[in-house]
Amino acid sequence: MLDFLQALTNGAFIGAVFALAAVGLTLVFGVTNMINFAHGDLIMVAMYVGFVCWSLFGLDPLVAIPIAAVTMALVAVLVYAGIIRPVLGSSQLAQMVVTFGLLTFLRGVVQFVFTATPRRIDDPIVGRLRVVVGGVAVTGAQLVSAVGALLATAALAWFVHRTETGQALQAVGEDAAGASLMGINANRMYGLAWALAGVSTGVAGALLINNFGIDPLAGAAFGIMSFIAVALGGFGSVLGAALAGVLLGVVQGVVGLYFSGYTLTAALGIYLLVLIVRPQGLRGTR
Amino acid sequence: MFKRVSATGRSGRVLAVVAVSAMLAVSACSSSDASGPDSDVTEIKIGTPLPLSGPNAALGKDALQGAQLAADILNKGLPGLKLPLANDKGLPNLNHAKFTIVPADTQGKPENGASAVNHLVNDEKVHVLAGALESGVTKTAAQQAERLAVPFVTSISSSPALTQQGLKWFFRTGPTDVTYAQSFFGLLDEQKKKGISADKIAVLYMNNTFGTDASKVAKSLADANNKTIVADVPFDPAATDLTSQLQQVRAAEPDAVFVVAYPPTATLFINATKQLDYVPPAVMAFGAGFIDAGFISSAGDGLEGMSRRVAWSEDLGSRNPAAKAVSAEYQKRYDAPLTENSARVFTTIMALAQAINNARSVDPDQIRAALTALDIPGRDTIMPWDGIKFDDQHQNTGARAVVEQRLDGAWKVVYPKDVAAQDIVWPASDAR
Amino acid sequence: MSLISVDGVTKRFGGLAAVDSVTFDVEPGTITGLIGPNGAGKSTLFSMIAGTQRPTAGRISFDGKDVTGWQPHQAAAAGVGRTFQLMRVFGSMTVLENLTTAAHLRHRTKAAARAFASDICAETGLSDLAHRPAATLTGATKKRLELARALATSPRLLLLDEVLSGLTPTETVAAIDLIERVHARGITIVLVEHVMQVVMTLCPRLVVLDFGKLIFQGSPADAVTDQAVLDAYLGA
Amino acid sequence: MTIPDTVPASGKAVPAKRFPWGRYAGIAVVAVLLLVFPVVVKTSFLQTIGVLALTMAIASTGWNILGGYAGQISFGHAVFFGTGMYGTALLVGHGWSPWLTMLPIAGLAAALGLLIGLPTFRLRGHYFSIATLAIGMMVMSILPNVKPLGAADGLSVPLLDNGFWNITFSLRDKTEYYYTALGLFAVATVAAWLFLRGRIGSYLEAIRDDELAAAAVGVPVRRYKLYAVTMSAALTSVAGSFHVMVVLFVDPSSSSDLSLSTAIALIAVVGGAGSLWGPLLGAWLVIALQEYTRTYLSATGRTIDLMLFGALIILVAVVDPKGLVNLIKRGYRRVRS
Repeated sequence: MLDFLQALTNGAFIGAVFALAAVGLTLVFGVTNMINFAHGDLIMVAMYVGFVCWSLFGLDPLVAIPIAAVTMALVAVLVYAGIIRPVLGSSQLAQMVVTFGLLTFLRGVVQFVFTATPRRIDDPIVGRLRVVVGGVAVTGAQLVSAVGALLATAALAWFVHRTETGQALQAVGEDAAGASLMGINANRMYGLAWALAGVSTGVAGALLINNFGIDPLAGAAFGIMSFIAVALGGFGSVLGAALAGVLLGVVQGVVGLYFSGYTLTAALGIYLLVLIVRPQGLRGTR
Repeated sequence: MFKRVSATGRSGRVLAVVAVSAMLAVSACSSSDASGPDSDVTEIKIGTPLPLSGPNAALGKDALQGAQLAADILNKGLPGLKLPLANDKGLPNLNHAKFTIVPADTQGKPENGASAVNHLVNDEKVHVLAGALESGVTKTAAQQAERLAVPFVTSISSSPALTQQGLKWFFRTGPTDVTYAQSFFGLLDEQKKKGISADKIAVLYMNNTFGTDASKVAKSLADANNKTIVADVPFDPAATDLTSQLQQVRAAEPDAVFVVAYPPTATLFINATKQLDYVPPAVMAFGAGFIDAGFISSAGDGLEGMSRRVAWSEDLGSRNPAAKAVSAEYQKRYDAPLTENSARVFTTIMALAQAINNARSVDPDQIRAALTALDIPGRDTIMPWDGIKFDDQHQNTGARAVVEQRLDGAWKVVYPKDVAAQDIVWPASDAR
Repeated sequence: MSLISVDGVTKRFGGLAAVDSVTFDVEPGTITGLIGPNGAGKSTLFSMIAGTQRPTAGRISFDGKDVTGWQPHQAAAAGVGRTFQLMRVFGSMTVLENLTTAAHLRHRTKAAARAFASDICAETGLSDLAHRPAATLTGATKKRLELARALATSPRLLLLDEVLSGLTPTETVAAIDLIERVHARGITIVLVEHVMQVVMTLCPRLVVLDFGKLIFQGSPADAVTDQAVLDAYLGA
Repeated sequence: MTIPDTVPASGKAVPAKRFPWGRYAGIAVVAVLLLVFPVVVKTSFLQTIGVLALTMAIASTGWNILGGYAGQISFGHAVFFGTGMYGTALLVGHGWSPWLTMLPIAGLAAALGLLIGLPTFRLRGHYFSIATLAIGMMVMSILPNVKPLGAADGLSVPLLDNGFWNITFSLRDKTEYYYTALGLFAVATVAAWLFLRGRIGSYLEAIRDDELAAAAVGVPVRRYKLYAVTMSAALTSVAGSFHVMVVLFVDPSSSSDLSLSTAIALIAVVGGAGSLWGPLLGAWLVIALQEYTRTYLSATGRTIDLMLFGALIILVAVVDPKGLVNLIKRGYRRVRS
């Protein structure tokens, strides 16, 4: 029983990070109606940003969070202006392909600059922290990641649903033409969506390096999880993505306890199941 | 509209440039190898297919540097190094021919292993092959070498299956997982004699070729040594958390846990032990994860008390003058410690040199014959081995593995007795 | 026997009924105008006849057979051709290819389909544009292409959804002429329109919907004097 | 029932299209280039590129039918490629000739395609693509646990005697492998052409352009999507069958990796999705780029192939989503007029 609780907690904690990643992805989809396959690799880049902060200026990942967030926001906006905007008009295929190109390119650049040697942050502030509640143990790194991820997710959700700009964002997502009639600059909103996605990847990356290795492929697993979370939660639904992210984490945690070889299989299985029963995802409306 | 068209025109040209440059590049290399193998040998080319990019690039780099160091020492010598051919500046029996290392990137993908060997032999005209890291890649590379009838000596891949396929041109200087596992079981028996319970074993391994092979061996040996496997826990090599898996292990209350992981998952394993604050009485690590320098530095005292099997030991090296000199030179050159992988490949190249020197030729059949006849005593290597002598399966019978335990931030040899620096600290938690 | 009979057909989206128990028949060889203010449920009714939407209640029969809730391709095969309010041409294909694709419904071989397509092309006056990618056409031409494409399926019934709206007077004249020629060949036509006078001149019989309910059917002459119709249009 | 055949009182006739000299000239030139390549180029490395390029060209020709023509963008085609690799490896292990394995295995792949298509074709656009991606990864994640397929170790194809019947040749010179691949590619392309030239082709393109309109002109959308995936899967698996005879080994990562799925798709896209030329062009460019950079530039541990490849993909997608083929066509037209 205790083991089960422990597995549950672990799943939930890693799930929180999936959730954060997924929210960024779903935002871009909801607003620009395109999937960014390079999302996970933006997280990877963010991890390297955190690494650079640490290795050059000795900044702890916690301190690096805002820096990574801002940097990634800039990167995302550049990406949008540079290669996404030109294909907004073209086919879905072109849009997918462009982000695949981006994925490959980012991995290439990072491997060129940092080589494939795995990098790590030597004992970060939260590294030695460890909390035990009723026999369920949690490390500082996990705690920070989960709390940070949840806060960031909540903040993003609040921004999208509660602020005026957020409303505008959604309006553009639902009907760009209509929105522009209402005097909303769709283009700027698209840029904003990417910027927010950038922030989410930045925060996620900076949080992850507290207890994850950093290498050019480090983002892949999180990228995949965030796609599945987004599809599972229903494309464009912020809350759905967040829930799905946590769910995926929990599933993998629990399955790992009993059928350790099938964690990924289980995660994908759940998604495909939902897909067949409810094509629009948990909270999707399409 | 007009803008779009003009833009297209421009980037169209850019595209053309990309295409053309690719083509040029290609044609450039097509012209590169007009020359065939020449009659009197002045250069000996050794092809080293290794993962120089991709997930295991770091390990591949170590291996390549080991090979290059060996070649340089063979060509230019290293004053004071007491190893055969170390100071002959080329091969005495072969008009002092010099060595060239020709690397090729496999990216750790089996299909690339095959194409890399093919390219090295057919285009680069290498005389022998040394290297390949991941067992899967070595499998295809060896196949290819076999069909091309070129000697191929591996030193890192430890999957026993490799030397059991009865390949004619494939040799292995390094130990197999069996040897490795035996060293662990030997250690367990020692404990047993001391009356410490060491019968229940758990295996925690990556669900890929390397992991499953290692675990298979461990399991079969467990039966042979009447030990019981109390937990068999595979995990996805791309996992993002191993806590649940470690819980599964803990639940089985094993005396010793065999861990097979590459660096990323090794980190997750350490994280899990920290989180659960659980260290099995003995942690015995197979595999690259626990050799990677970056990992070791970051794991810090999380590693304390854990053991690993190695074919080369810095601890021992410091007691073997030749090894000492080589690792010093390596450190000086690449400002990185001589890792197990670099040491193994270094040794392999030195052995190949002796074989070719004995063969007095670069003819593949002669080299092959020389390799089968090769017999190098342990003292003429930098390894803690009995020596290098291939059995009928072309597996080096002299290859030995030692077990090191992490104690106060350093790896100390704890098995076998004759070379051990001290007794193993058991249970591991006492070391913390 | 009537070609189409719509019998108490209802379509609900969530709570509200877009089409509310509508009943009317269409006799073979006639032109019927289906009119009504925006959101009256005209297009919904169309899509139910054409099989793109399934009625919540009621019965639709075509040529005496119950076809309630059939699939669009079944409708097409049975001889129902349609155009879309928001033009839906096959953008990546040329005009001729658009028609050939449609012609394939009755002509298996490429050659036959192509031949028939070119005839349609000629008849609908699209010959000069035959090899132009459909995506590059003007709105008016796209509408014309849609009509031609529907014709290429050799339909018995044509459902025309606002093929005239947004056309210049000259284009309108041309379009009406085309519709009349099509009708002359004995193809039954039901068209949805806003442009009243056009409908008046074109259709001997009108069916008027308002808020999903059928409020009138009969001749244009009677329509203009009918109170319900006037209310619906003048929003009184 | 009778349908009044509307043969119209013919107005102005459709102008005949100019005879496409360009196309036939193009076919001739490419054919010659492909044929003389191994005669002119003797480097084993380059010949290997040729073999690999043609293999991938076959695979993406398969993808192209579903993704390029029917517009159903799949990121799970490695499953079918893997089916070919595993199937042939297994049967050759049981003493079959690789040639004999190709059709039955292709049939199996086709069946698999149907199986995957049935649930996923209810989904449109991104939903479909992600679903295929997930299915692909699912297979990838299950394979390491499937004992009969060698689990994580994979399967090795027993080394047969050299000879055409065994698709096994000397490795010193890749010419035989090359021409075998070329032959297969020709067959695959002709098959695809025959499949697409008539009604099916028009219907698939109609589905890609607008499913609703397609249905309105009598296209049974679902059924035709299923036709497409069947053919698509079959062709891709043939590529796998041949590939496994070249590398003589198959394991989960080399057969059903996500990167393989994307490679199959991207090659078609770079070359030109929805054009029979696309896969060929894309494969040669992409494979040459990738192999060349890997072999000659990445020995340093710093790879630039990924960067170049990524840049190339982005460039194509931004400049002309219809791919290189379209660029060439445009250039040709510009020259011509």
